[in-house]
Amino acid sequence: MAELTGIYTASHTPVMLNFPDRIPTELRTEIFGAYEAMGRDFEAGRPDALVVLSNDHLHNFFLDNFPALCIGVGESYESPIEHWLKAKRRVFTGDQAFGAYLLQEALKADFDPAFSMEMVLDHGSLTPLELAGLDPDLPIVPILFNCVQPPMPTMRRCYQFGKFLGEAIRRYDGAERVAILATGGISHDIATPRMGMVNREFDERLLQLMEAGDSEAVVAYATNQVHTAGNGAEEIRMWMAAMGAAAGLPFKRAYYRAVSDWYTGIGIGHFGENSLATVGSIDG
Amino acid sequence: MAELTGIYTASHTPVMLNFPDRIPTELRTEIFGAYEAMGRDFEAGRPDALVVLSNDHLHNFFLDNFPALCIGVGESYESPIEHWLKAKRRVFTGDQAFGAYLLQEALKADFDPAFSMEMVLDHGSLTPLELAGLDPDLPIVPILFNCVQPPMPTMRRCYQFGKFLGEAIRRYDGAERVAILATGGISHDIATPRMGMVNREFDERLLQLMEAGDSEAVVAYATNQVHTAGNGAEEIRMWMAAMGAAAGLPFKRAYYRAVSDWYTGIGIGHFGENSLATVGSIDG
Amino acid sequence: MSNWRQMMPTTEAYLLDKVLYELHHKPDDLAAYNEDKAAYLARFRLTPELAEKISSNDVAGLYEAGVNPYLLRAHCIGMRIPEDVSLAALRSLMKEGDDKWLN
Amino acid sequence: MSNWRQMMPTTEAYLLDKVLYELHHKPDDLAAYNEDKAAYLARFRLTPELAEKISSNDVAGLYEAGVNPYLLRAHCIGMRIPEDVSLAALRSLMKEGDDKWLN
Ligand SMILES: [Fe+3]
Ligand SMILES: [Fe+3]
Repeated sequence: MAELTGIYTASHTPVMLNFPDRIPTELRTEIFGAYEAMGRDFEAGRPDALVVLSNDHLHNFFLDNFPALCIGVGESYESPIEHWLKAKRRVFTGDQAFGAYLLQEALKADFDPAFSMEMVLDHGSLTPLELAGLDPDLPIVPILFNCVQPPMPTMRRCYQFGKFLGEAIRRYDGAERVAILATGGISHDIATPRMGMVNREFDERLLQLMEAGDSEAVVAYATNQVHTAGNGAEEIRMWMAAMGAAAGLPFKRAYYRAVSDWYTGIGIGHFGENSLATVGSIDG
Repeated sequence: MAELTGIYTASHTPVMLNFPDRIPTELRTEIFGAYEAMGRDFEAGRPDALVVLSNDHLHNFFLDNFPALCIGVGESYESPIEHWLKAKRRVFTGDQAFGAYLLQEALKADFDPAFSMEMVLDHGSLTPLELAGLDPDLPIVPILFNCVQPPMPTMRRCYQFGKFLGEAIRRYDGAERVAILATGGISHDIATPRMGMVNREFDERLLQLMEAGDSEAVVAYATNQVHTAGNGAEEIRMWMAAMGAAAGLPFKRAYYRAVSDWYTGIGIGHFGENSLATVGSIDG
Repeated sequence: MSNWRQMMPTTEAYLLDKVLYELHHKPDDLAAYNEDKAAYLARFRLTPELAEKISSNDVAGLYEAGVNPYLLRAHCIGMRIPEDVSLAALRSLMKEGDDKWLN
Repeated sequence: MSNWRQMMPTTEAYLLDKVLYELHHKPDDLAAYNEDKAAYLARFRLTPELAEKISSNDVAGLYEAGVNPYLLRAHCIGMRIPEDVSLAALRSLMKEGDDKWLN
């Protein structure tokens, strides 16, 4: 029986690493500080293992075999895969037994995930882990959702998968303390005419609904309004999954700014009784 | 609203094409005749499109991204992919719109299939189509189930997917007449100490249960006994899906022989009111 | 506007996607492309019009053809197309109303 | 007996699988392997013991190491290992009771 030490949600973008100087130093310091604060909170829970919910940005997966869901069961994961990403190479330790357990339980529970014994993680997983300053030797299970190429799993389905995941983790005997990091979103556009715009109203409403704790309302809002928030906002599928795994734990935003010059509404949040201090504000 | 013109189940094996002479001419003629009879029955239904339920034998998919289910949405499919298969190269026409419809409906219905816009089909799809002498220009949608590398989707899940599939096909507006060919099994072992043995009792019991029409009993038998029938028997997942799609239509075996020198229990069957004449027998 | 040009990729978009994918994931492809773009693109089943969209860095044209946006974005970065050039190309396709939440 | 040696592949099995997969699916690999097996196998992160299982066509050893049976079977055919040789190697691993439905 594992305890969930914390369920975190955080945006990711390669721009943070590739073009840090596109935003003022003060703002950058504030944002990086918010990720570090998440990392310190995360480490205070002393997890033995981390489940990373993220998405592949067409590096491991291509349209000849694109999974809706893919569970990592590798022994280790190199990162990054992008030859153009300004990040130092890392090797994450994989928790193969935990990944195998989640995969087998998911199939029994009528989910149809693909599995992968070898992936090279992209900025989607790397950026938040790097900025949060997490111990690189903490064993991880990456679970990747298709948010990048229609047709994609529904928001509701991702929420359901998260519910399954939370239950399966709590039943797991192989670890004592497990954390979840869900990364992606919030409002942003990648390579569309809207790129560089951020729909902060969408982000604010989503965060409010999540804080209000009505999961059905969150899923409905995400489903019906995501098209107003950009193709990058499709990544809130991982936030839906985190909410499912949280199984009613309260959500609290820790950070939000609409950062146009980084093309993204940058949000960090947390499900649980203990608290990440809230920094930043909607009118940043 | 499409009509299902026929739902067929048939074994496949590369040995049929690679080592035809390992069995006596008379037996080979009988077996090939049974596939041709299936093909004639199939064509009598005049389908506009064919959904092929099969499995990839680690050609398109590898353990770095292995899908539980994968729906083909390609414009065409070359075949075969095996450099060692003695078959002439063919290009199957893909029904891209139909594949896209089934994929999108599956995601809405809480299945999590991968999709592929480019696959080279292997003997699993090619052999039965070739032996049945089907029109190579009949547009197809291949749907591939993982039956070859644990962990795999459950028998029950494959049955449920078939139920979804039958309903989605019947609702489809883009074709008038659709056939399903499910291929794989029955008892055989690939590259294990049992290779070359056929568990004809398993096959007989499975066929009897299918003919008796109790789907729950079939799924339970398949789930609990498949380990007695060889790793190749895991391919009856496609028979489970065909049974789900048949939605209660009666099943009738058309052919069965345990063919040790081709390493396989070769079965052909059909769901529907009209009839394929039964040839061959269990004590062949 | 929709988040996506195509809810199911066309074969044309798929073929473009395949070039952009292989270019940035196969070990020697980017160097081969930079050395001789026409020769590299001839490996693929592209029409001359589609090949031209890639070789001329026609970011707007690739977007309109339905290329996956992440492949397009990675290609822009990987080919070192200046950010303001690729952004301006995309922005040129903005339709009235699309910019209602510009900030 | 179970249909499978491993209900979840070990990393060792994965590494062997990767060699067998690439050998028969990448365009030049089979020729390179046939020309110089040791040099080809050195491309992979295999222990000498694992590499030896492949280069010596140790069908029984590969089976016991948990190699995917379809990759093993395709390798036997692709390498033209005689059918009776590969069958005999596998059959040598038969345990009492496994043959109860031999026919
Ligand atoms: Fe992303
Ligand atoms: Fe097969």
